[in-house]
Amino acid sequence: MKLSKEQHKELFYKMTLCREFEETAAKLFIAGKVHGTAHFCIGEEATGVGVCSPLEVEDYITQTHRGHNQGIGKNMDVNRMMAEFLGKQTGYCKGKGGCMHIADFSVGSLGANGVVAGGLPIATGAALSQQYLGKKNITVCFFGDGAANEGAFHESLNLASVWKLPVLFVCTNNLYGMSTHINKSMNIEDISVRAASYGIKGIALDGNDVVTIYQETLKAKEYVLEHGPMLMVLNTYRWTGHSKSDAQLYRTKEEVNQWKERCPIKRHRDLLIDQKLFTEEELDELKREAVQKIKDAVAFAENSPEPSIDDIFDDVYAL
Amino acid sequence: MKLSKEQHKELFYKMTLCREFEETAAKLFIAGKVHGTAHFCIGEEATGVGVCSPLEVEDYITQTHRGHNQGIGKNMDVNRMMAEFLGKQTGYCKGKGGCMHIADFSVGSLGANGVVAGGLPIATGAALSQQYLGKKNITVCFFGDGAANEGAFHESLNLASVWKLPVLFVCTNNLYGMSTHINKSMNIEDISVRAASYGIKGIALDGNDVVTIYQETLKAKEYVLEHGPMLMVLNTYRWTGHSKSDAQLYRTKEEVNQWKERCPIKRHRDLLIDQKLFTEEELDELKREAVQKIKDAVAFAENSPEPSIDDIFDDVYAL
Amino acid sequence: MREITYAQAIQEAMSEEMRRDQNIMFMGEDIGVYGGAFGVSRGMFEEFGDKRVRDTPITELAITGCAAGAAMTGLRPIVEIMFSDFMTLAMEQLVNQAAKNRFQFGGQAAVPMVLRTPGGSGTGAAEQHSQSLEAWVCHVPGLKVVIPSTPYDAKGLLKAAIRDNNPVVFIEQKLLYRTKGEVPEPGDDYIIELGKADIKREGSDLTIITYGRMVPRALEVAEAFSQKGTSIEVIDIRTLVPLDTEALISSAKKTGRVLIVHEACQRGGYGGEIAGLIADSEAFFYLDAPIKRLGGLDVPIPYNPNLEAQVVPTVESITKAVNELL
Amino acid sequence: MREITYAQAIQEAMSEEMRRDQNIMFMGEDIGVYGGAFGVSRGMFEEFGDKRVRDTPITELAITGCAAGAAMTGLRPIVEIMFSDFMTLAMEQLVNQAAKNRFQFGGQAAVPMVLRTPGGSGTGAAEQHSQSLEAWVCHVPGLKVVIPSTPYDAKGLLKAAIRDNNPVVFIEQKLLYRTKGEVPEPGDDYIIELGKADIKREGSDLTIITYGRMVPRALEVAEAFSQKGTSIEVIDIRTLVPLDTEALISSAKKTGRVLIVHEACQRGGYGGEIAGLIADSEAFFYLDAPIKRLGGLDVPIPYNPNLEAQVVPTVESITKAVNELL
Ligand SMILES: Cc1ncc(C[n+]2csc(CCOP(=O)(O)OP(=O)(O)O)c2C)c(N)n1
Ligand SMILES: Cc1ncc(C[n+]2csc(CCOP(=O)(O)OP(=O)(O)O)c2C)c(N)n1
Ligand SMILES: [Mg+2]
Ligand SMILES: [Mg+2]
Repeated sequence: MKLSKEQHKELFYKMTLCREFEETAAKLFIAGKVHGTAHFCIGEEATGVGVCSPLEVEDYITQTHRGHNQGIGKNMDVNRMMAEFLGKQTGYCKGKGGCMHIADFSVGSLGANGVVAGGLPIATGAALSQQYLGKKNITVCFFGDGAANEGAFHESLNLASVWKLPVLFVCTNNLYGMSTHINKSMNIEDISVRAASYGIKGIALDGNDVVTIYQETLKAKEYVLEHGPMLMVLNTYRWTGHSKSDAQLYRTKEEVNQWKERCPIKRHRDLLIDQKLFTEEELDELKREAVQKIKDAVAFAENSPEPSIDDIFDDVYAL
Repeated sequence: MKLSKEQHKELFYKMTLCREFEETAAKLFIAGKVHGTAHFCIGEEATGVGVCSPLEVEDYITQTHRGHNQGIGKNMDVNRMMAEFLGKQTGYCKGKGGCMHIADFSVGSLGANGVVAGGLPIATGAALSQQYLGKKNITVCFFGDGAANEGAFHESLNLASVWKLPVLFVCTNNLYGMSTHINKSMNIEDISVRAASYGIKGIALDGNDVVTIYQETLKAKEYVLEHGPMLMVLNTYRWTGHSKSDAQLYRTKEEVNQWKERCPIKRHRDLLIDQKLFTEEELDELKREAVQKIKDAVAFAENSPEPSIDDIFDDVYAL
Repeated sequence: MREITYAQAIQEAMSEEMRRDQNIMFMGEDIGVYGGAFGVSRGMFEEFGDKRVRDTPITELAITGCAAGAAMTGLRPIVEIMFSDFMTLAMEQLVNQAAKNRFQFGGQAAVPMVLRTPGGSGTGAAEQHSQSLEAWVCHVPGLKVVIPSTPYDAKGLLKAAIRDNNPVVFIEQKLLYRTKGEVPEPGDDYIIELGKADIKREGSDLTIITYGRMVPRALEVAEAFSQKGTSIEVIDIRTLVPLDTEALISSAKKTGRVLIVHEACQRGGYGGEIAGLIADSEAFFYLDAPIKRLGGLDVPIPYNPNLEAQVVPTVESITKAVNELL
Repeated sequence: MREITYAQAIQEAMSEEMRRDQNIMFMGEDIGVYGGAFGVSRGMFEEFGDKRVRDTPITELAITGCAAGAAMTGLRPIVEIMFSDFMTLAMEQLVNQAAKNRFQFGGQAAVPMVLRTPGGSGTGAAEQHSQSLEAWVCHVPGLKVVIPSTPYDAKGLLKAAIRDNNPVVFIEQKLLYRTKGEVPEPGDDYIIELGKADIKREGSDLTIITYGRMVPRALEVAEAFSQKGTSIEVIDIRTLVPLDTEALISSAKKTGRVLIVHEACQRGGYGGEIAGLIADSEAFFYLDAPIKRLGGLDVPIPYNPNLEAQVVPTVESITKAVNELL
């Protein structure tokens, strides 16, 4: 399937928006405006954006701690994301969750997770609902290479497979779990081989190729609805440290630079221009839009009220 | 490698002893002499006996809840096993553990486990000790088909693989986890394929063929010492219910009967006679010895004192 | 009224609710044809089929999280953990996800699920199959915790738990499964609101606060003391979270003597919470004696039946504790 | 005496013990080159190499059980769980195996391991990275539990924990990692015996019983009250299990007023155990006021820094509680 101009535009814009979101967020950190931590996905934008863009609202996703690209891919509102990042009442979690817990049930995001592999059982359950209720939608479950070593990975893929649940397990393999290279955390090169343990299909893709990811996700959705779960591994890289404080002694500058040359956004941009789908100017204009959108988001967030301690017991229990 | 007459004798005797142990234990149950539960491995004797007999004292094993064959294979004392079964002070656990917790550190058994897959991380740790201390011994970790779906399975095999620990993971696949057939608990036929997820070797053997198991274990020990962990699946069947109370509605009498025809003890007996290694009389005499040994064990156990509540705080903490 | 067992009461509660609401489903290990390790769900697979009554692989973490995920997206799952000791494998999903998702997502999620699991000792199943771990879950905001002591309470409370929009940990008592008690006819729908203690016996001289399997023992002791002219009130808290603090405090004020009894190990048990609440309430000023706690010994549950019976409160040890307070 | 940080004290304790005993090894996620999420183990990988300081995959259950298995077979492992919230993934191995193996094997096993993990809130890491779960492990016979409040205590207690022949859960306080205090020179080997509370400040009018991060707050409050002529005793229990019950009871007898403070959620927190012990001791007869507990609010830890700061006891709320008792 060839992507339409509209679809390409969406991919490019969302990736750019995500990059801008995080670069701005990083500056807010440095400016001392944020308490807490954040995990940036700069360099990995193609994964969440490529997978989530072809989904419908009724398709669910579960996000990771490194999930801004996933949220933006699923059409979350950057104003509310930024407000949550700054801990404001208007944020997605009313300032109570922070960016490790952004969620937007209205667009189908069942939330980011602070626990590595914490989203896998949840996604399995969401897919169980979809199957049980006879919906023709799927759940996409994001997790990292490090998460693939947790027991929750094994149990969730196995359960989903036994029950043929419509869940697409997406492993964003950025080669590291915090500081630990996958060659120290698993004795295999290609994580997708693990699919065989569950008798399901596994594929590995270039995680910086947003177009292929988009196309393969569409196919995967059909596959998963018909046959049950599938494991899709997206091989990519994070450019920045694991979280705000990371001296990155565990990898070389060269390695990082090599991957920077494979920037998913630049790659897509080059493709759009090569194929004459967009002009440089059009893409620059899209970028400006994204920059403005994030500026507005910061303004929105900064002008939003702080949550009040008087509401602290709200939402501990539902009525 | 061909087995010596002595080795054959050991295998035959241990399997017979185990069968006799459990049949006697079942009678003690019916006679109301036992509080609690027990999990019999009748029909599976070749697994634990075949794997443990070629091991040295310094090789460790971790046992399952269905582990009498493993313990007897590793030369545990049936007197103390029986005493533990009856909850006596002379039992392996001073009557505090019961048969889900029999252990004999003096012969290298690090204990049975009441938790499905509970022994896998423990075995990994024992193998870490062996590697760390430069020993030329291995740890054998027993677990069931059901256990292979627990997160502990995944995490332990992965960790052992990454660190190349000398551990042989032995899955006794008796087709059921309690009442649940493996075709309802996993979407694969051959559990040994799961080895590929950890980049390790996996083999599947006829779990009722004690001779092959013995031979393959010897090879596996060498392999594991050189290359790190390996997964050995032994396909077998339990003849009796899961535990003392099991109506067995989940399987047919025919299925059970088919497997009874594949009795591992009878098979070995037939082989010994076919190959003229032993006469019928010699084997009958061995059986009589086993029967007497278990009779003595019951007498030992029944004549042993009950533990006293005054010692209840002993062994909660070590000094 | 007809009498049924505690196990049947639980099965009826699930079945009646499942008939009422198609989105309730039930999953766990060997709960289908086998009927569950304690036979609680016998017959349910036959009635509801394999879509709604699901045998799972042995995978406690996944089924707990799966229930939470399904609960956030339209179902109302009941999950059975075969022994409460195996909650140890499910704590991550129960505590970090199910309990917190509503709060940490700013109210976007509701997680209407029930985790049913049998607790307690007495079956000779030893250390890893006999624990009473309710104190852990009581310490987790976002969870509710119920432990019924009679068939009547079990049915009414389980129905309330299933209808509740929060994750409820419903801890059953193995040794009560076969006990019988009066329960209204099947059609006769009743609910026992979570958060209400029940005075199982009124009294004026001393209050025993307890729950679960210790309730019948406390009643037995109270009955014996009444022969000797001592009037003991027995309060069954039934729901540990939310706790009916008011009921406990007024009873303590009335009798001036409080004994708290539970099977769980005394150190760090929920008895401490109850003692702490009373000691920091106006009841403090009415107390005629120290607040006494009698929990299980701080040892793992041993296998030998004599030992096993003696590491938890017995009629004898409760009697002794009452005497010390009088 | 020289001053070092709480984090350095912990690192020194581990390093000195590892130099002393070759069979001590250390494993955890990102503890090697990275130095641990909080930099506690910085430099240890360089000194001890990858055999003794082992980065692990993200696999909390396996490393906890692996430590237990190694401990039973000749090593003395230290395992780090990056945040105490992730103990939720390791409870099965910690509680059913490590804690019980000695008892359930009739004394055949010893399990000399230390599980180190940082607890508490205050870093803006929200619900799943900020819990204080010590009450859970205190409820498990077979485990010992330590929470130090100063660099001096951290070093001496960790050394004792490493030399102990039982599984010890050693909970560190994130917000104390960068605090400094006097600690003897590296060569100067000292041990603080597990099970001894420390009177961090003597007083006669009221006792604050606390531990961990709340100790400096309690001291600040005590100092402020001393200006106004009220003398507050501050007891740092340091080891929650075994607990120095004697020290608590004698202080309560002396002052007649007790306030228990901890960061963990109040409901089901270890404060209940302490209140229960005092309320059932002879100190009861010396009390001039109810036993007061001040724990964290019964809510998950929120992200917003203002909210986060207010859900745990503060100098203000401790002060208020003291005033209520006086
Ligand atoms: C259960 C658990 N263990 C440890 C952590 C600490 N931690 C946060 S992110 C991370 C690395 C995760 O690696 P991966 O799954 O590859 O995701 P990535 O960060 O690379 O996107 C770790 C160890 C955690 N949050 N949860
Ligand atoms: C963690 C855990 N979950 C559930 C159980 C209850 N249980 C005991 S044995 C068993 C079946 C185990 O199946 P398998 O691993 O195949 O071993 P088998 O009994 O067939 O030998 C179950 C579910 C348990 N003991 N531990
Ligand atoms: Mg990664
Ligand atoms: Mg099996």
